[in-house]
Amino acid sequence: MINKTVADAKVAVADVFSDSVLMLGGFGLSGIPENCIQALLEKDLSGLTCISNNAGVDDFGIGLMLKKKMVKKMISSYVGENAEFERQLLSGELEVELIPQGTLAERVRAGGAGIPAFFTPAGVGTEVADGKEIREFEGKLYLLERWLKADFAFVKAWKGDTAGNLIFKGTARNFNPMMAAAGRITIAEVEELVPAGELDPNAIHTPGIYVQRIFQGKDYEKRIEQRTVSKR
Amino acid sequence: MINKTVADAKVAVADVFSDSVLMLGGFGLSGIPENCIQALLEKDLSGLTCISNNAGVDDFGIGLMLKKKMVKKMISSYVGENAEFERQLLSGELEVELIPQGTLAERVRAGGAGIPAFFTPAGVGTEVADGKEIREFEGKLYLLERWLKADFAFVKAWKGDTAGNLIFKGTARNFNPMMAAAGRITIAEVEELVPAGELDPNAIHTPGIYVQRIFQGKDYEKRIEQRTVSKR
Amino acid sequence: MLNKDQIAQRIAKEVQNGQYINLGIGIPTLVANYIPDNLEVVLQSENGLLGIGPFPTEDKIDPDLINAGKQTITMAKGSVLFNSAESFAMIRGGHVHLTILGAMEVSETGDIANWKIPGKMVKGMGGAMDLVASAENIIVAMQHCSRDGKSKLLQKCSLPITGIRCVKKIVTDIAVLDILPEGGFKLIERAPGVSVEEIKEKTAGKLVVEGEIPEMKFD
Amino acid sequence: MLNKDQIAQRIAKEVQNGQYINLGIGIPTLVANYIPDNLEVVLQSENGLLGIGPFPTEDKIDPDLINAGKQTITMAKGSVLFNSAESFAMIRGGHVHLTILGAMEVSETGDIANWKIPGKMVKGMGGAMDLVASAENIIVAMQHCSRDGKSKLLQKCSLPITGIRCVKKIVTDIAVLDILPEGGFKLIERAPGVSVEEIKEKTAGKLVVEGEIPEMKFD
Repeated sequence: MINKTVADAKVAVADVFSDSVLMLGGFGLSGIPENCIQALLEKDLSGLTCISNNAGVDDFGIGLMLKKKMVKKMISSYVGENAEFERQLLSGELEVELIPQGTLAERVRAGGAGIPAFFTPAGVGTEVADGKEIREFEGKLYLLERWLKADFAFVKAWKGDTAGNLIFKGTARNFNPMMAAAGRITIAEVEELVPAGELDPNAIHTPGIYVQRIFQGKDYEKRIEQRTVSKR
Repeated sequence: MINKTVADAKVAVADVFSDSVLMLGGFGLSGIPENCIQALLEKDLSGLTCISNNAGVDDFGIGLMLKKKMVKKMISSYVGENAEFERQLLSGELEVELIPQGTLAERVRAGGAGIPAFFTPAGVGTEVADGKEIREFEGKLYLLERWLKADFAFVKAWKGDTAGNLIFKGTARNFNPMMAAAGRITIAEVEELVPAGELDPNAIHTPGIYVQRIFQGKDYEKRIEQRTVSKR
Repeated sequence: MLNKDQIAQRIAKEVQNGQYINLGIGIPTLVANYIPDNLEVVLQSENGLLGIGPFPTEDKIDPDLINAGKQTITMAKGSVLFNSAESFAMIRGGHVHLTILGAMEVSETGDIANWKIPGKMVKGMGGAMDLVASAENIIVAMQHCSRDGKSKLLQKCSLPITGIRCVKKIVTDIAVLDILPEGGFKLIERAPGVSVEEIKEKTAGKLVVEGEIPEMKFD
Repeated sequence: MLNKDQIAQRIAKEVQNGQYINLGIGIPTLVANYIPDNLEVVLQSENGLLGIGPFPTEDKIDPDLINAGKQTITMAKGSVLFNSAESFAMIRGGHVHLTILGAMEVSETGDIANWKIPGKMVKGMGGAMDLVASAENIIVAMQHCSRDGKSKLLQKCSLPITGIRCVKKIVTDIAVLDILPEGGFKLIERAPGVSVEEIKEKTAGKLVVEGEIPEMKFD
């Protein structure tokens, strides 16, 4: 089986270039590629377009890339609480494209699956529909939406093997599998890297064909945004 | 968790009606809903439209439904070797719509996912494109294809739980997961039915939300079409 | 006038056995607390889980297990995990039976506005537009009026729309109302001690009152 | 003239390290036998497997594990199973590097016909139309002429088309030819003992011959 292992995050992101289009997995701060983001921060990059459901928080995740002014444009469904984000947006330094979450997921899925466009009901009658083709099917209105692809996709999995096969954990799966398929170069960081053949072929979430580079990450912080507990 | 268990195949198919649209999982004879097909054969049905990648063989699978003249129309990608099928097709008793396999898979997926139409490159420049909208995206031509849905979807899984969650085995997965999502009523037969909570939530292929009825099948024949062995 | 918990409690009465339900952030999340134990329902979290359990005890917290509001959660027995495309395939494909969400405004034709206030920082629509465009049955939990006393049940929404002709029922702090297919808020129930007159005054859109309007009952 | 195994053997030389490959039914399936051991490649079966292993021994036969030709197979180390939608997502999305398939006819512009003969029973296109419409690199394995001696390398296909402008290379029993971007079969190699003259005679479409044409070499 093809071995896609690279030494670490630094090696994995070595050829990421300014003005490129990136996808970053995760929902909130859950399942984000922490190691790759750190390695990107250490490079001299600017003008990036980042496709990610959220934009991190002021001091973690994509928020750190915003602070370093590496990002020209965010494509997200919810940009949450992030003061620096807000400042850059209001000052015009940052461009933001907001997309319904399901449309975002499906556009990324379409990018990986070779579907250049599809119809979805989300956004009909709203400003999301502005300039888009609207068509009726079986009595209901739908918008035509286009695929999304990226120069580099960064995903974070729980376990992976040297062939690039990935298994995610809990709700940290979220956008990661679709982004893995939609990146021209997909870089996977995993908590545990095992030799090809050690993962159950029937339980793999992302087939290795979508992954060009894989490495075992370290020092995962896995920050929690809303720590909510019950007493019993 | 909602309990979707029914006693057996006979109960599961009780309300299937003539002239309805059925989806049947499987690739060749692998992963076909053997018990449900048997139960359908024992009902007095006619005028069915069957959506299935293949049409069985003369004496097994959907071939048996053809022999009983229950089927008005087959929607498939490959109808293979089946003498009775050929006879009915040539005599005009049976209508056949042939669809590229990937387009079939995606149309069924679209039916379950609420995507009424999408663009695909398969079939451009061929008779499959006749009468279909063709559009260029990024220099390449694509066809507009519509979703497929069914009144009843019949799927066969390896393991299932009472909440309808399913795990398939090997390449017997094939069309089953998409069809489970595209049926108004989806009936799952499984080799092993376990209480909800016994399957690993992270390893389930079909979420129970798509399944309306589930039962433990019996006497699986699992016929092999091309028994191919190596000596060593 | 109902408090937030009472609104949630009233909405819980609409839940039926066997339903798959998506609960939005805010009051809708509270609905889970009032679903009767004898009903088997499954709660969806659109970030990739069917079968939300209670919040975890301190020792069970898992950063890899959160809901759409980014709160730490647990999984119910028989739950299943999946990716975001599959999650919205479920929603868009009409497999989720009931969606409960908050709103800033609802129009008498069932349009909803709940994602954007012009001039304020826009945070994004998240999954709201997919949910309202797809769900067969949408119940809105909201205050009948804004803090400065203006009705939020309007002839036409003034804020940017999240979805059109989608809301089926509204539970506010003073009333339960259905959206009529032909347009109009049909008054179904009054909050204890609230008069029909008061509801009329506080509803800017077309209010339809037929016969005696009962008071809500809480067990 | 090459036999089927030799055609497969010649095609195997086109395989590069690290490729994901889809092999069609017939001669293409034989290519797997000639891929050098030092190359790491992964074979896709479009019914839901990446990592096809050798055929099973009698005791290892599993009816739940077949290839797209419905033959019983085994799984290679590091393989992964998936459903048909995911499988064709891979194909359509351009993730499979090399597709090798048979053909009844190929045109000088790279059109391929391999699924239907008018007047004969139609069995269906299976995954062929998806594969040819999607793959970046398609190699066709075929006989240069039909049994009655007619060329199958034509100016324009006479049979119903499977896909247009998609074939990149053809390996026949007498020659290796590239399809030129501007149209035309460019002769690359001759089968041992076959003359350029013979290839010219047997090619109905535009044949481009430049310089000396080497004989194929087999190790």
